[in-house]
Amino acid sequence: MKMIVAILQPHRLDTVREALAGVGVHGMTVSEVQGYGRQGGHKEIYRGAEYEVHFVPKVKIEAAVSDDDEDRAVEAIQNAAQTGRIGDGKIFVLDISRAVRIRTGESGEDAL
Amino acid sequence: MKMIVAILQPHRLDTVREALAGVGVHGMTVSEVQGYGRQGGHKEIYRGAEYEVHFVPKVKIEAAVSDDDEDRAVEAIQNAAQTGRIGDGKIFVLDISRAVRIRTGESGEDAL
Amino acid sequence: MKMIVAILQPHRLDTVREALAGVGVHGMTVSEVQGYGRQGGHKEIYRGAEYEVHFVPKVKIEAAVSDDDEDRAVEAIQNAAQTGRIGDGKIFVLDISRAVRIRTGESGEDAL
Amino acid sequence: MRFSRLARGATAPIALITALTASGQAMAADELSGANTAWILTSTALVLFMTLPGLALFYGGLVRARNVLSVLMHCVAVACLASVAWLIIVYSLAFGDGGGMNAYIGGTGKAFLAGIGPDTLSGSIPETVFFMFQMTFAIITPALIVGAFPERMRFSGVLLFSLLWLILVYAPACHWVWGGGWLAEMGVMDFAGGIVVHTTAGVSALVLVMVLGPRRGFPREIRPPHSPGMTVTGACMLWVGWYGFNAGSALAADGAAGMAMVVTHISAAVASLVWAVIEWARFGKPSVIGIVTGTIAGLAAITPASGFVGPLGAVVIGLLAGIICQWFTGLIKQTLKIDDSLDVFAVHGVGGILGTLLAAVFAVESLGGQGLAEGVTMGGQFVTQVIGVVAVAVLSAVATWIIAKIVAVTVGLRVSEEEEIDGLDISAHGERGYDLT
Amino acid sequence: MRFSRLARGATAPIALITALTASGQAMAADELSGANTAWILTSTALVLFMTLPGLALFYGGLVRARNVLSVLMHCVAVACLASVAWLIIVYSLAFGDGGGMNAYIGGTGKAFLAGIGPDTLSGSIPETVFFMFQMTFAIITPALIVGAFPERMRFSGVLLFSLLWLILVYAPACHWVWGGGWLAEMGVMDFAGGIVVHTTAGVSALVLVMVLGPRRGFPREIRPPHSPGMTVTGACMLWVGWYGFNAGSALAADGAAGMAMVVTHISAAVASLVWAVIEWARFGKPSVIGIVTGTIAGLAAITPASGFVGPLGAVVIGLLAGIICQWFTGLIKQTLKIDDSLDVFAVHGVGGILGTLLAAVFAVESLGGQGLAEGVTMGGQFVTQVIGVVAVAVLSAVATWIIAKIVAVTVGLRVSEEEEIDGLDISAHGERGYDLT
Amino acid sequence: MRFSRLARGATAPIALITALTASGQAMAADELSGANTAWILTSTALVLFMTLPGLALFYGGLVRARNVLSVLMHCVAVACLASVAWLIIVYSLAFGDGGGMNAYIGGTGKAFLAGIGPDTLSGSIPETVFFMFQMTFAIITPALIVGAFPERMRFSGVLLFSLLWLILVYAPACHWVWGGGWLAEMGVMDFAGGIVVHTTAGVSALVLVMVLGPRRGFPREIRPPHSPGMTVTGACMLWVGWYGFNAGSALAADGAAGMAMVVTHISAAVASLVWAVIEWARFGKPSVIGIVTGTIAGLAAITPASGFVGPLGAVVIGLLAGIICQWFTGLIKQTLKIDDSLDVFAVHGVGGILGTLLAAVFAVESLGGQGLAEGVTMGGQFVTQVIGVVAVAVLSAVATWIIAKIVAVTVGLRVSEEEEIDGLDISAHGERGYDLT
Ligand SMILES: Nc1ncnc2c1ncn2[C@@H]1O[C@H](COP(=O)(O)OP(=O)(O)O)[C@@H](O)[C@H]1O
Ligand SMILES: Nc1ncnc2c1ncn2[C@@H]1O[C@H](COP(=O)(O)OP(=O)(O)O)[C@@H](O)[C@H]1O
Ligand SMILES: Nc1ncnc2c1ncn2[C@@H]1O[C@H](COP(=O)(O)OP(=O)(O)O)[C@@H](O)[C@H]1O
Repeated sequence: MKMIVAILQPHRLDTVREALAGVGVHGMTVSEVQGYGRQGGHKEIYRGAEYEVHFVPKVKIEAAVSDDDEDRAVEAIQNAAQTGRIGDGKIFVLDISRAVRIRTGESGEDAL
Repeated sequence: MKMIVAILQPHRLDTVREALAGVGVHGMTVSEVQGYGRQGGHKEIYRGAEYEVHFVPKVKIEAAVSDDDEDRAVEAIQNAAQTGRIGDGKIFVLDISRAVRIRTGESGEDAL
Repeated sequence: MKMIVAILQPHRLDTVREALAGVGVHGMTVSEVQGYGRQGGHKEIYRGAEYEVHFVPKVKIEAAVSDDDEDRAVEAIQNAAQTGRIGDGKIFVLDISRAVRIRTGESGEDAL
Repeated sequence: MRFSRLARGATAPIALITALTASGQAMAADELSGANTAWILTSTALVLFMTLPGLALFYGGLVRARNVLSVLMHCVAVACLASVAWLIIVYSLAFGDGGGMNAYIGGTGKAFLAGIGPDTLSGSIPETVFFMFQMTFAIITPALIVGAFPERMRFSGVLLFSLLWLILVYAPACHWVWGGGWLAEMGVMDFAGGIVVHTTAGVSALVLVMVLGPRRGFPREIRPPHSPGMTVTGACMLWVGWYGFNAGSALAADGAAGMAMVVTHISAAVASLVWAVIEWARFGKPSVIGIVTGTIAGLAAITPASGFVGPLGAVVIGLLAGIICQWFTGLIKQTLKIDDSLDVFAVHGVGGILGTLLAAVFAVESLGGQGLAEGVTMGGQFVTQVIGVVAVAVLSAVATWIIAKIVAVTVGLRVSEEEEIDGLDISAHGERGYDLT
Repeated sequence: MRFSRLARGATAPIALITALTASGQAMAADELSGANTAWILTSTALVLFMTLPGLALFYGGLVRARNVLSVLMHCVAVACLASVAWLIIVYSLAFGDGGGMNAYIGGTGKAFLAGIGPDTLSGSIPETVFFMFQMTFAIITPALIVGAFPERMRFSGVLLFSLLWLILVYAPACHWVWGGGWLAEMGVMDFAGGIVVHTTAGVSALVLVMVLGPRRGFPREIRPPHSPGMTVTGACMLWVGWYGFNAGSALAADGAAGMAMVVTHISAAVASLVWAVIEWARFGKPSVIGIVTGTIAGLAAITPASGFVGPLGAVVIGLLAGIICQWFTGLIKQTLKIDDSLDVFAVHGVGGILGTLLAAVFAVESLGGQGLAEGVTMGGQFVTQVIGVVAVAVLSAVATWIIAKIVAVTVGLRVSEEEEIDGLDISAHGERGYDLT
Repeated sequence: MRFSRLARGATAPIALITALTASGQAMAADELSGANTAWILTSTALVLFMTLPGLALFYGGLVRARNVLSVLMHCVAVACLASVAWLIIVYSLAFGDGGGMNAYIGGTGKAFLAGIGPDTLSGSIPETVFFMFQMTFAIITPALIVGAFPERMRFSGVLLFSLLWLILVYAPACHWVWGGGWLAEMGVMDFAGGIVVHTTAGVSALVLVMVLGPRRGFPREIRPPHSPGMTVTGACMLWVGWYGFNAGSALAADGAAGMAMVVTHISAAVASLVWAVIEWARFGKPSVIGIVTGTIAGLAAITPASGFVGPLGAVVIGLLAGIICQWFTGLIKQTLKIDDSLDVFAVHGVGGILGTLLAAVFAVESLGGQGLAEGVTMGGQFVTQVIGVVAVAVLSAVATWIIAKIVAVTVGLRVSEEEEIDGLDISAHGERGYDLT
């Protein structure tokens, strides 16, 4: 199994969720994160003092999928998340050696 | 070493923490996340307008453990986190190729 | 490619970011997390009632780097994050099997 | 407001003359009441409190977190702008002597408070106090419209729109009804602003958003209120401040003010409960956003009637406000798909119009009211009320449409899609609402 | 409140007669004071502000984030319900003429403000104003009890409980003490509500939670207050509003109101510092939740005494309130393990009782007070105070127990465990307190 | 304040005598005005509201989330401490009869309100009311200084500093200007506290932080305000409360109060807009923190002049406050690198001094003012104003430096670096500002 980790523009989350459902991936875990990269942050000014804010709000999704689903899922995310603007984010894939569904104890792909 | 990633019902966190301590795992990192899966979200209504909320609040714990501790830790989490209700969450295990304790520079299992 | 996951004292984040930039790592994703470990939490008292708070605020950074950059990056983080006090945090390294830049579709190390 | 004094056998009829003639002598002739002055000074503070921070928080909690500061900014900036405009010319246009044109608009004689000093009286209170009390109404009215266009309107557009609106809509409407204009002559009853404040703001809100257009992704992708607690806090402040708004409009510390406070409070309480009960029945759960929306609807509805009706009228007006205003929120947003984002028309406009019409009904003594003016029938007064509402609604709609077009072609109405996505806090003001790390 | 006027050689003794006879004539005989009316109109706004949003925020900040809206909802809904009940019958039961039963309960003569118009007086102010001022007390009293049962009580239960409680506990207690009932006859001193407001609310809170039961996981798993800043904000609003509560109870804008404001403020300040200092000594750190809890304890304690004592009395009362109320929070929650969640009894109940008893002591002139009524000794008055507290405490306890049982078997008292875990905001109102994304 | 009454042909010149002689008879001779009392009771509530929660929220929103509670704690604790100190001795030192020393400091005759009862008058209001009204000024002044040292000062140090400061700086300064001291004799004009409140607080803030030192990492690592919405809420409350601060300083419900309210409001509105416009020009974006900072600057600047100038003066004072105070925020923090963290000196100090000087100019009738005292020229008055400002600034600077040193060697001024990193909420008070889980 694979853990697909994707960093997205926050406002693309719903589209991505739907796209993943479209390819049969019905579970994921989402976190709010701060991103740092090419996009760069912004400057805030309070009473004339400048504050560099290096980080940009992003969302991170983690979706565990079966090996066969990997390609379809990655592709779905990429298409749904893309706006073409710097800061669209990344997709990383890592290996999962084991998965368990807490409620039932099922493990492996049945757990997803 | 293994990275055990578990998604839990927020109110089970304390029980899980204690259960892990019980099997000798004394460190972990916790994040608040939003979950999406079978459980499904809920509907909010403001002034007659419906808002679908697809995500459910969950907590994610990440605990790095030695290879020998993996089974005990996974089992401990599963037992402590289980309520039998849909939405109890998942446990994923990934491989760690390297670990360092920042304070001392120790690495490998000594770092945990 | 490697995913470097580091748990840090929140106030070291800027130093670490600069240190990573120093060794050519210009991207990362940051999350606010709660840590549990040796450091232990603290007690809060409201109207005479004690509340144990087991968790300490930490930040987690995730930086995907090329295999060659791994050592330099880990070292940079360790030096920049170290204060010598309990609770300085950990660095974990995991393998990435695939990386994609959403905007361009580039994959592999070009995506970083 | 003036009219009310007559309707109940004015304790200070001179007030009317004052307003009509706005003549120094007439005032001088009158005598200062410290008690009334104390209450109106207090009421002025209460009504300012309604806008800052009351309305600002009420609206701020309803938008997305990334736009909360922009809403506060709109309320504060509009309040400041309105204050300066009021001093320079709007007060004079509203309450100054318009000479031959007086039926339609006041004159420039009181511009910059010319000739008005600490000792100048307006009825039984210093004119400076009357000026301040009325200013707070001129502040909250354009601020109410802020609820129509959050999350997408350009800041410079907000300022230009509000300024022109005060001069072209508020000043004449206020003069017609309270400044001795043609509607006052006709005997229209608007104790504290059902026409002058709520009809103008509500109708203008609707027309403005039609020109401006809906928020990106409306209605599907709109997010729920980011901080209902902030909205409740603001609503409570509005409720408290409304005591000054309505009971202060008696311009005296007497039984008329007392009864106005009673009916104001009762209408608010009834409308709140009704709104919650309907939600409970419709959706299975009563929401706190719902109950306080009912509060505001009940307050807006009783406003024009608060000096004329009794407890019975208050209960009925509150009841209807809770039902009808709630129904209108659905009609406008769900059915007609008009993005009057925070329901300015459905809650304030509809509420104010409702109360203006019902004032004619529940003012009659047999229904527990304070009685209509000498020789006026319920039917006759009702027609007068309808004329008042329609006339001011038309003025508001037409003028707002023109102003919106002017703003569109000059400074521009709307931010870019990117600015809208990033949120106005960052894109327009360079700030973020919350940094809890 | 009435009694106070006598105690200090009433500037308007007629007020007493008014209250006792509640006869139209007696009132007509009296004369309107614009100044007093202005101050009581203001005080009414201040006391409403105490509940909305003051108390709502004070309580809201103390619960978990997932229950904050439900607490606000309870305060708003109870306020609306109490207002309507007050108009329909409770005011009449409290201040109407009870005829032969007058010692125990008022009549229905003033139901729905029958026969009361803008010109009806109550002492030197319009009765409409007296009605409104007293209404705000009837609003805050059941709202105080909300602090006992947050995070677990069913919303319908909250409404039913509050309604029955107003009729069965508040109306008689208020009549006994302020409406010319037997305690008033006996000369009990309760200037602004130590018995009528704080004893009733505090005792009822304790009894109710005994029937309701503690929160899930109490005390081990309870979380600290989710937003102490919200609590501080509410506490500050309560402090400001309390000026109207106590100084307004003089029902006049005079030196009695001034002295009441002085002692109110001093007691609050002293109790706050004492509370913080004790925490500092006990735990090594003074907390902001602690200091403002002391503020409220000091305000509750001075309330019944505020029209009778001088600065010295205020200092001692504040000092004791800071010590004793803090000790009681530990006794109830830690020792007795009773989940009076936000310490309604320990802070309000104990504070109010303490002040009621000490009023008899510090009212004597030698201790800087305004003096007891003609020929009354400190000892004699103290006994009267004890009788007053005990009688009302028993009434509150018994009636609350009965009401709680009625609610339990009808609409139900408690939410399901699952609803409690999810939090009442989502489960009972379908809303979330914060969405900062 | 007193002086103002003369300046405009005092409606109650007795007030001056009262203050000068502070003699029981003089007071008794005078007569109670219920209307004035009603307004000052209200104003007292408004000014307390400025500090609690107004100023607390205004400051609280500007710091990091981990220090928000400590700022609220500072404001609440300082308010309580000031109240007790005021009763015990500070009021007497400020307004008591100093006998031979009266030019420099009041006596101890009024300590603990000795000899002052409900019936004691001060001018046309009860002295208890005057005592309370003035107390709220003594509360907010040290609370203003809290803005200079957040996020790093030791709590015990805050308490000790504030206590000594009230006795050594506030009491004499207040006596000199309002208590019949040498500056009053000289005819200095300070209607509501440009010298007594803003100059003292501003200058002391600057001197204190020079001894205390900047926050860790200042200026590079300082974080932006954690909750601008909280700051806006507080600023709005300050605005509303300021009506009581300035219009209340007329000590009467009359046209003088009305005009004071007008100019107060106008100055605030103008300064707000000016501040925002300058930001817009300099940085491309007007911020909400900026506009409300302008509001406070405009309010501080008009304060000393509010009883003397007309609308024209208000506009000019507001305009200059918006420009000059903004320039000073840059000078102090960016250029001089002095970490007066929340700009107490730049906004309050500079504003207050500016208004004190301009009062002499715009008080003249030809510029729309109420006129200078008999036979005083603009130039002469201006010199008097300069003397007043300089004298009080020197007193504040010297005394603050000494007090800071005393605190440093006794309880200590500063927390440890670790406590500063963790934030004062946890390290000093054992609490966290937000727990939204
Ligand atoms: N090396 C990296 N490791 C982890 N996350 C990264 C890395 N580089 C970028 N990111 C994440 O991806 C987001 C977008 O990257 P950025 O370089 O700004 O634009 P783009 O994705 O278009 O190249 C960043 O905000 C950050 O959250
Ligand atoms: N494929 C997945 N990848 C990552 N996280 C998942 C996945 N499926 C479910 N989750 C997480 O587990 C939580 C519970 O899953 P859900 O399907 O709702 O119930 P259950 O765990 O009982 O099957 C979800 O809210 C989500 O956070
Ligand atoms: N086994 C672990 N797995 C994941 N995170 C851990 C683990 N142990 C510690 N951490 C994280 O590292 C942080 C610091 O660890 P701690 O034991 O407190 O001090 P130190 O890093 O100095 O040993 C913890 O707060 C937690 O977030």
